[in-house]
Amino acid sequence: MFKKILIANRGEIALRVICACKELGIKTVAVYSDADRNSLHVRFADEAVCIGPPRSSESYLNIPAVISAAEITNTDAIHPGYGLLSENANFAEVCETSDIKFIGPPPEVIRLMGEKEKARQAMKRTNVPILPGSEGVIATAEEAKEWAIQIGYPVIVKASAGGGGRGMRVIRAETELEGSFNSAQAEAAAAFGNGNLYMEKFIEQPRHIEFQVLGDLHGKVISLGERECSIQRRHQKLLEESPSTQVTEELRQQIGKKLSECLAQIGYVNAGTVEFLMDEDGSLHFIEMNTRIQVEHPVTEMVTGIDLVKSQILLAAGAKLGDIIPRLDRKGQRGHAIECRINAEHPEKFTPSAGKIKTFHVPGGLGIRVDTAAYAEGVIPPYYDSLIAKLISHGRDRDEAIMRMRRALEMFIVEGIHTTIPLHRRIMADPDFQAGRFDTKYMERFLAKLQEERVQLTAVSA
Amino acid sequence: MFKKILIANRGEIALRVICACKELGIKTVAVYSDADRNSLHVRFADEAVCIGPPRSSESYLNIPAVISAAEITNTDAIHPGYGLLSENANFAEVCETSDIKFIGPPPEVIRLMGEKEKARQAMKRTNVPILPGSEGVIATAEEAKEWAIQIGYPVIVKASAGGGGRGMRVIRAETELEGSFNSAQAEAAAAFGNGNLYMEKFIEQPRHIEFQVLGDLHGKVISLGERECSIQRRHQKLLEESPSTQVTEELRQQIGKKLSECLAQIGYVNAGTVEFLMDEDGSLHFIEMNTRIQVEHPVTEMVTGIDLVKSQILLAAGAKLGDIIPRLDRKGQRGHAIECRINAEHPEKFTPSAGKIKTFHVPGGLGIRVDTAAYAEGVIPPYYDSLIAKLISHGRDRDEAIMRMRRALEMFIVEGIHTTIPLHRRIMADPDFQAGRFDTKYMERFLAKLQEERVQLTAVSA
Amino acid sequence: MNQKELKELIEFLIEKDISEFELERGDVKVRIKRGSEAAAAPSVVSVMPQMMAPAPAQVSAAHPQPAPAQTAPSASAPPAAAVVPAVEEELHMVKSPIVGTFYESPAPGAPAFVKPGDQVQAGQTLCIIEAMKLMNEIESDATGEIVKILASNGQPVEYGQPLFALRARK
Amino acid sequence: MNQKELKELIEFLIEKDISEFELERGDVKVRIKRGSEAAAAPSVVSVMPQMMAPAPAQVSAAHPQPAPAQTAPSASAPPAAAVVPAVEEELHMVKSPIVGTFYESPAPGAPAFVKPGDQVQAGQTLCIIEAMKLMNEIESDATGEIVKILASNGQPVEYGQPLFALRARK
Repeated sequence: MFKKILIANRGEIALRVICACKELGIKTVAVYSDADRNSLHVRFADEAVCIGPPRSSESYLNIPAVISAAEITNTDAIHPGYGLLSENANFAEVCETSDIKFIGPPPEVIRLMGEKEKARQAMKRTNVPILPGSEGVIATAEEAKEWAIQIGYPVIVKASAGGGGRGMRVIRAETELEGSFNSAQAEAAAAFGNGNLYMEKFIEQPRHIEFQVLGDLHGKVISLGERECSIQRRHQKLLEESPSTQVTEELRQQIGKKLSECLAQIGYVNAGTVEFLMDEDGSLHFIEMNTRIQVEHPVTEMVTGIDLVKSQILLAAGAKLGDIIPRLDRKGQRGHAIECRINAEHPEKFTPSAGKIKTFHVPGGLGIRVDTAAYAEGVIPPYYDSLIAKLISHGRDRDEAIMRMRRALEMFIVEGIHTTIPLHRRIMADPDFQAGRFDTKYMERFLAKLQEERVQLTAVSA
Repeated sequence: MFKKILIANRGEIALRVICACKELGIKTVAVYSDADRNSLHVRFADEAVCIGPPRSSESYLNIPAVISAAEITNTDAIHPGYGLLSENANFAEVCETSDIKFIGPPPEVIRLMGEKEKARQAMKRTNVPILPGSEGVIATAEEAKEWAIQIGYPVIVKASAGGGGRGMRVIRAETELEGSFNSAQAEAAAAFGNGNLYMEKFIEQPRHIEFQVLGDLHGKVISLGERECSIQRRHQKLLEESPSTQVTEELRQQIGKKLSECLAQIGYVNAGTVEFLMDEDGSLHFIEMNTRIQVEHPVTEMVTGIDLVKSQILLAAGAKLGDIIPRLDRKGQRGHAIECRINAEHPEKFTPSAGKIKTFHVPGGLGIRVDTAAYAEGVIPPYYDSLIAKLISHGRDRDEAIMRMRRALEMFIVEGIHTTIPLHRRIMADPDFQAGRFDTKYMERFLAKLQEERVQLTAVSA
Repeated sequence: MNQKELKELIEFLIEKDISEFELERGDVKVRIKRGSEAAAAPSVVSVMPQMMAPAPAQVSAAHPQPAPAQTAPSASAPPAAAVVPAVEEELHMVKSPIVGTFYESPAPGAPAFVKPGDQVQAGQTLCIIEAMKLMNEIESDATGEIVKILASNGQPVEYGQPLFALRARK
Repeated sequence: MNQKELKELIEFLIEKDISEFELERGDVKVRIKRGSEAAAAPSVVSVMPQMMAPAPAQVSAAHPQPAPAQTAPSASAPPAAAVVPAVEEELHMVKSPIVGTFYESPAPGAPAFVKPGDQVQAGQTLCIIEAMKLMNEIESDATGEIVKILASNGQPVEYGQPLFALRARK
């Protein structure tokens, strides 16, 4: 087992990894930028190394600085968290050559899954359902036109190397095709240094459903069921839950089995998440895989009782899945879990809200979990992402989880900065959300509805 | 279902009940003394009524004030929490005559269980094992001598109306009997206005094990397994866990079954706890029953997944056990849970430490639950008991629960007042505790050991 | 404001034991906080107590308000005070010694025990508070003139809630 | 307000035990907060930052200390500062621009680049920091006299850690 792990991250996920290490009796090294000197991950680690100025590119993304910090502290392994260097195959490689264990899949698997089209083809070969789409990269608008006819409009083109919505265009008719294709290509080239595009069938009202997997170093991969992450705004997830109201036990088993086979073949190791879109008929279509722990991993932990971050560490150290995950826990999820992402943002305008937290009162009690690195009198720096806390509720069923989340949101008090807490309170009170009637366009409709209500209120009071 | 519930309590348990009500969509009324004006239970209730000055006897124990508060707020039901009025049969009666539902057993059952000797006889009649002891009250030292011969030394005499160690004497030989008996009788008379004593076999190294029960208004009572509460100091529990390492599934089922029968016969309703001593042979002997929710109820909640306070409310409203507790949850506890009571006390001298809290940082993350009404800049008044927070860890097994508790205790930071956090850190690190080697005398030995270590350290450094 | 004025101001503040002072001229805005922490009634208060401010409907509002979902950093005055009108002169408050329902007269339809302007003696009955079906006569704890009745007939009152404002005679 | 006025003002504020003071001239805006809390200097600050103090062993302590179980309200100085000796005069600090291992000489056994008392030029190599098997020469960013070497040979250093104290020549 590792004696000491360096956490190449910050915020709540750094603290999450520190918790897992402490519970395994492993020493921890925090790295931090000048802006994070007073952070909790620095406070609670056994050692801490300042690796650079506030900007991520000069600190948390600075591979030599991170590796040097690991070397001078005699670290055995590095946990990359999510974001930052977590899906950087180059970083995983440097770790390997520096004799430091990277807690994640091997670099070549990270690289394979990082190229969307290759990942699609890998999935397709083992019969994981993928969206109807182009095979390989599309070079020209002409070629794209042919594919579109074959797939059927509407279609969507995406950047092979992409993410976050860039290099992406929905095309509903042939007349739009050439213009959209060319601008997507240009955008992709600018954003990722790679203009490669591929095409997929476009689903008008998809649900975003993803499967959590774990793989050991002995060729075994298991699925731990799904998470529903359809509540998004501009491709940013706001709220996740498990299980999905739309996934039957049969579908869960079927997809889980296919994923286990496919990923074992690919040589997948450690934790990962396979993302699907669900179409209006309830069928799942693979879109991409994230080769790291996910922000929303807690909902899976709550319903399976499995500590995913501890599992990551144990698997990286060579443990067998059969030894660390009792057969009992593998089937039969228990209850329902919901996670609300509490961001330091204005709850209506979504503008970031950095600054000093004056009051920070977290809710507690039965079925409530809070993952956070924020604290009263602490400062949210403007340099990093706006997630400051994850509020997770667990109940015997979805209704109980919702009621519990509602009371926890009422009791979660943050003063000094804006947060998305009021937004989540409104979502939880929404009959459509409560009935499970949503898809990835939900937030657009929901925000429009809120806006309309405000307008009407103003009209009434005028 | 009730529309509005008044919580006749303060501190964390008042907040606990408020959480349960919110999750059931029931309005809440807090009552508070002048000293608790800025308390969280006042803050988070829908309504709040000041019922008197700081001293409990003039506020929280003032039955007319509590009932009046219920009347002026049109409350349907009162939840008494633990302590204070929770086992006051008279209060339950006044509620009844005022047409307010008392959330607990009927007054006559509270009264029956409040008289220890009657409770013992009731249990004995239905074959719940009780300690060998006198039948009924012992009037004179002569009579006591005969009982002692029959039971066999060592024996213990206890006050029928008592509790908290008063009117209690261990007698190891006939020579001590007369003096001890008479002084116990005098003490009992002074403390409880009732000098009645009874005698029991004395167990030198008992473990304190208690069973959680729930009864509905339709004649059904179930057992939800046991809690081990042997870590006590002067009869005050410090730390509880579930399950007990000493209770086999067979014993759990056997005792559970007998309790269900016995309590159904008695007409027991709502939540209750049946306390046993376990002797050196692993046999359980009934000692007394608490007719209310217990401080340590969360450990049972964590391993059963059942919300006991919600259940109390639903049962008081007439729900059937079969409807609110799925059969699935009744058997097979899940994992292991530990609760540490965080008291505002000096961790070595145990002197109360009231005052203003400067820093209050609670730990979070997977498997950690905190029940508290304390907060940064809040004041712990000197008038009430010293419990300020309950830290609960849940893990797949006892080892995981212990490691999780250790990391949570490391991350629990309270400044401004003394707390028992450092004491719990030491207990968690103790090999005897870790191995489950303890009984109700554990703390005496543990504190003596700590003292010895300190002396040695001083000697070395001298 | 020049240097000299400023110094004078500060000295004045010290003399008057003002612990915090704010001023904005544009459209005026003053904020004054008295006494060191001693009087510090709601002083440091700002950290959490803001949050602690009595958000829930106090009993005086027997018509319960919506659940306190909002983090209202509402008035930091103690709950009961909410009922008290701004008092210019120092009046003596006769407070409720018990929780119950306030009645101004001995029986429905009967005249009120007292009305504003009345002179009352310490020990004189001012009102009745019903608690648990019992009618409790509440006596004045001071001698003087009734200035204002702060509770209304049939209204629920809590412990310590001011019922009458009295101009006490010394 | 000129330098002199400002100094006077500050002295006056100290004398009068004013802990906070704000002023805006455009349309006036004053804010004054008096002492008492002064002693509690970082008063409201004390809430968490105390707890935030660098409990974990900083990298400079390569021999890791026991886990920071204690809630040590330890010194609130920034981590690196722990290494810096009390400085009476104002010295210039040459700080480490990278994380790595500090070497005072170009090769094992070779004489140190500099020693206390040496005069150095801006741009002159002062030491080597090894990071990822690469030897990085660290140059002085000021001209002056080396007063003290704050890192020792072979010791790990973090970003921003002071390496040399220099009496800078103007």
